[in-house]
Amino acid sequence: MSIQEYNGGSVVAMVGKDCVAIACDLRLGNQATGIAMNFEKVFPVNDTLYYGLPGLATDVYTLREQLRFRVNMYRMKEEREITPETFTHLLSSTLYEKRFGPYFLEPVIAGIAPPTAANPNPQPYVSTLDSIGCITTPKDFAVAGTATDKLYGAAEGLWEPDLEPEDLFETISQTLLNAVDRDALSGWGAIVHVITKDKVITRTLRSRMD
Amino acid sequence: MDTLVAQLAPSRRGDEGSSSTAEWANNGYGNLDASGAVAGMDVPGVPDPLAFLSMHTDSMSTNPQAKIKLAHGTTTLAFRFKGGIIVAVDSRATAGSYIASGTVKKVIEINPYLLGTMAGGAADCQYWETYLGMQCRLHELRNKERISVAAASKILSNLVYQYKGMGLSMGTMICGWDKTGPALFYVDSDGQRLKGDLFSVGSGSTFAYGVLDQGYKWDLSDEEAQELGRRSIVAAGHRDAYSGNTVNLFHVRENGWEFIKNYDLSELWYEYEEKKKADLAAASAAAAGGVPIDVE
Amino acid sequence: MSRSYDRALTVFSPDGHLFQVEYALEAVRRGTAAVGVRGKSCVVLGVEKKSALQLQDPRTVRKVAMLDDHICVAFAGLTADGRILIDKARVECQSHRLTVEDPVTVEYITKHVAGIQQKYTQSGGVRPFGISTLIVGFDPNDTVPHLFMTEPSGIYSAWKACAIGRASKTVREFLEKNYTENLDRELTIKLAVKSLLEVVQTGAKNIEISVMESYGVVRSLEQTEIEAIVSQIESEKEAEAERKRARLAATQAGQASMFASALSAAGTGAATPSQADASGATGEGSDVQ
Amino acid sequence: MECSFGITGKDYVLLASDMSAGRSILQFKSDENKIKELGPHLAMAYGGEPGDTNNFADYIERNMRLYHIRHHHALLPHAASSWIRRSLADSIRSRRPYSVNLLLAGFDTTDDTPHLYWIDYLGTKAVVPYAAHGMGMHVSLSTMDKYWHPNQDRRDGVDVLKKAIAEAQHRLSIKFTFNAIIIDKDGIHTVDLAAEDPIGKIEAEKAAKAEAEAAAAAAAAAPPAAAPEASAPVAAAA
Amino acid sequence: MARRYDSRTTIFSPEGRLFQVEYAMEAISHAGTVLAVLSKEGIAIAAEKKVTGKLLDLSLTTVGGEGSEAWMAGGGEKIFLLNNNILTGLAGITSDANSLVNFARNSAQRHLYSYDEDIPVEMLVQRLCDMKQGYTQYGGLRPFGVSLIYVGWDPLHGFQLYQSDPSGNYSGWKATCIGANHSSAASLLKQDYKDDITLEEAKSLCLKTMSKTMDSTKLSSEKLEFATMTLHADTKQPLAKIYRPAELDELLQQLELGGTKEETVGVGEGTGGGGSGGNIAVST
Repeated sequence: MSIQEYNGGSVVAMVGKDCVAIACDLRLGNQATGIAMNFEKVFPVNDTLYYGLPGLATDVYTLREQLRFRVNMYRMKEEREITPETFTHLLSSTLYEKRFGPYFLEPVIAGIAPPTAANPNPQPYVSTLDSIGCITTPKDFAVAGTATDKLYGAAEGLWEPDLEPEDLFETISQTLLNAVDRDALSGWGAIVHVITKDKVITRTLRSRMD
Repeated sequence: MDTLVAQLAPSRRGDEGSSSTAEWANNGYGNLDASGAVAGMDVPGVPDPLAFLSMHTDSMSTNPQAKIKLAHGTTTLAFRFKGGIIVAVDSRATAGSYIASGTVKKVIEINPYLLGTMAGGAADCQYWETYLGMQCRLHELRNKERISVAAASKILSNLVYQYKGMGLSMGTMICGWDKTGPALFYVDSDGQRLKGDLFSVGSGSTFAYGVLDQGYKWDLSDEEAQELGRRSIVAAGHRDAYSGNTVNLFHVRENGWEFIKNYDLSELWYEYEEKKKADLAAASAAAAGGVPIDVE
Repeated sequence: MSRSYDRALTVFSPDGHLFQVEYALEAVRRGTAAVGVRGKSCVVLGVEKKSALQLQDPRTVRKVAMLDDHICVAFAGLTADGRILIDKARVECQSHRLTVEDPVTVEYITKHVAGIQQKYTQSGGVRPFGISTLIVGFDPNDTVPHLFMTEPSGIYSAWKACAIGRASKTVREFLEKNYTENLDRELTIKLAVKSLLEVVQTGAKNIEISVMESYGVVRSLEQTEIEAIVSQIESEKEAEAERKRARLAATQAGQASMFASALSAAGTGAATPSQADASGATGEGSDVQ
Repeated sequence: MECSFGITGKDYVLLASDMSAGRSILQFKSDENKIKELGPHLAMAYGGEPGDTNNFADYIERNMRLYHIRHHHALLPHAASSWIRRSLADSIRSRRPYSVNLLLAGFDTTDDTPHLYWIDYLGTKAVVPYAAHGMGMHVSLSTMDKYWHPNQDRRDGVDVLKKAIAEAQHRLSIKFTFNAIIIDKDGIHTVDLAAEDPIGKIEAEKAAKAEAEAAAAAAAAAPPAAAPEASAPVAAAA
Repeated sequence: MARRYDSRTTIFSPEGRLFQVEYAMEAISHAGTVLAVLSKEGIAIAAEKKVTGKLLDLSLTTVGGEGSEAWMAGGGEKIFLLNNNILTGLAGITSDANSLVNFARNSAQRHLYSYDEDIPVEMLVQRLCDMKQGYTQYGGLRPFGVSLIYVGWDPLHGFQLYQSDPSGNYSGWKATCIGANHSSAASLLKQDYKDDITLEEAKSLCLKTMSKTMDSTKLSSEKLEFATMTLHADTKQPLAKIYRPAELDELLQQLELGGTKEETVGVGEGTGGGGSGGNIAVST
């Protein structure tokens, strides 16, 4: 078992029509033994930007707290909210700082930038990084965690372009649930956030508990 | 006597030369010799088969990075009580963290009176317990009576002991009803064989024990016993990543075993949680005001 | 210019004074008074509390502080300096326990505090701490109470009874006159209160008393308790004055009878306790306690 | 070779730990207290690499005490869990990491809630209603799964704990003795697991103490010097 | 030569006084007044703004906001959010103030990083004062020319109100005032403050005292900044609200203290990026 699989857990994010969704399972394991079924791996940055950190749980806490520090300082100094693109690069450089002793995490980011004069109609945004900060920005969906393989399979089959929020919710939920049902180290409940320009819909899913 | 041993003993290290196609032609399909013993198990032609096996497979759990991941991870349990024997198992097979199957049959029906459970290498269990069934049938034909559970388990134990140190992996419980009543034996690939009242085997066994031990007594009713078996497998399936999916429940009685049912493990878990909540609400309602009485 | 001047703010003057240290002591003298009195088996810290203003939260006015379970400190001088110094001492108390398991002894932590104060009289670019401290407590596994004082210079010393802060000279003189060995608990507290009353005119409401009775047992007295002691002291004084007046009257009567011609007003107004510097006018700036 | 349990209830949290100390197969001691009190309403049960355990526990204890004496109040359980977790997370990426697992239990006096945290040597933290470390994790978690329910009272909590301990003693080849504490709004009390009714014992002690205090207060009220409890800031010593 | 002068900034006078600190306080007694009033339901804080010039362009700054918006409402010059649960009002040298605000925000975030909780109010005050003290003791530094009023909430002591000065001293209050005319304001507060004051009364007392203290007869958002610290009705978490100019004028009108609208030029209403989300992103 690799260190990235030590605690288990998975995250998936998907692009929709003027919306994005991000979801994670809730299991925290100690290798094969389940410890907690309330371990969220997706966190809000602000009202229209969330990110997920599947991987080693100790690093989930550490990186999350570090990012919260940096984002808060950014917000106070810049007097505006951070955009998904900027946040991705902030996360990337934060990860690369640990190039020779990396955090064992594969972050996934999902959000929509607030509209500005220069960019009045910002597009939904999903990106993912490897453990030392290499960014990829897929147009459709991003997956990470112990159920990566299974998530790819499910997402390739279920995702389609321009899904409305409710349809996107259905798609990402089915993708996650079916994928974690084939993964021994993910599951024990799931939570989904669908982010639109003016609100976030958060729902917990009933999933298999074995 | 030596000849008998020679016949029974499997060829070690394949030093008789590889099992040639000629042999196949002579003996038909299968690898049994005329006496019914295993004629020749192929063993890789390397100095140390065990090292070879653990280099390429994860059967020993010493090398989790091995490319060939054998199906493993299990919770099985069986216990004796006044009404017979309860056998309960999960149905998950994993290869690495991948759940390869959720519908594995981990109870092997050796014959209408004997059950064997499966933990460890799936193939090892399947093959040797099927083989055991054959031996039991032969015994029955030769001796005109059913083989005792003790004897059957001893046969299995002797068989796998021959291969000790070569990487066989199995932990099984042989359950049945013979002249002595309900009988339960634990047999594993180390050659260990134990008679007992209550066993659980597999990666989730410790969790199953956690429920089983606290609820077990000899005088359980049939329903209570079945529920205890079910509840224990659910406990293990919940906590252990490598166990789960469904519960298969068997009950061995004097006239043979009976398959009770296949349950979805996750559904059961939710049911137990609901029941806990309902009990709590009832308890607090009772504490609050007892049974409400209609007043007119 | 010689660079040594840049590095140390506190340097010898040609006639051998360390002026900054002496001036720091002035800051202490401008602070509110604090006394410590050692009894037979207890030690008492008494401090003058600046009366909290009507809208002030009394919780945030702290002049007596715990350094560890068994050590208590009071200070006089610049409040902010006091806070910093106490913090450093607290860290040392816990570090000491962590490294050698035992709690610090009273003398050890006194030495440590004094050491820090000394460093600030000699190091580059810093002024001395403008505070004196009274450190009291019990050593672990011991029943002997201890009382130490430290000064801005880094000097520390052990005392039976001691005072710092404004009018400390007066209070010390009072203590010298009235201290007796082996005081019990009640008398120790009483002496502390009495000596503070030398400088605190406003009575119980501006006095705070902490009593350490044994290792790790500290209590600060309730306002009502202090009031009770103060009124007791006052009634005693009253009685004493009454006796004196009576004696005086008797003497005068005797004298009068002896000398018909009056030698009036000769001995009236028996020595009142020396009124301390009651100005209390702390400079508008640096807040001192 | 260790085993510890934590269980929360309606208004309390229970903590139990085995008392063995040794090296490999040898047991030096069977009465070592491996539960450390970190504040008036905070304690942890710890285990792991011998040497690391006590050093780490002392380090945490002193820092908690320093925080308390500096800021006139103890860290709340959540904040303490965060700080302790960070210590371990920093340590795991240091030259010589502490190899210590712990269960942190506390009672938050600001909102009257019990808290339990499962923390391992990597700095993993789980917020859980009940938990186990060491061997107990494998054999007794399912026991607690079955018998624990939310809002249970103290006696039910102790029953669950006894079942979990019984299971560990039944299934593990090493024989353990256990000590236990309970934390509630009044602070930390030791639980005598051998007693018929450990909670009754604690309640009786509490009642006796309250009575003695009331009597003392009544006695003190008569003479002028009343003596209720010490007031701030000196109360820090209490 | 110059260095020698520098390093002698904070030394004792023969009477044991720190003149630099006293001078710094002197500077503050001319600064715009800051005044705060504590109630059981929350705290109100008001600050006098010195209008520097008619042509000052404020169109790019966002002034005011509630909850997480308050983070980005630094367009004001007197009242700032230091952390989710703490607001400050400053009197003194603006550049010193900015540096202190930055330090405070950093300290608060460091606490959040270590303890995953909002920093307790007194602790932040103490952090800041420890630094201020350092600037009175170490050579080569002059004291900060800033006094601060802090209003905040934490679970340990509920709503709290503190003030601190250049010496590094701080104290807790029910109602207090710094800056110009602070002594007359303080005596007004002493007269009118009741212990069971409500938040509405506190707001009113705060602004009324302010209007008496300030020279001008009519108050308006041009001369005043105003904020409250309360608890969110649902979450019971601290909620900072820095009043937008329009909101403040409305309040002033209600209290009949002025607030007549002049033609406001380009004072932004904020970027309006979904404000109902609360404080989630900022802490806990």
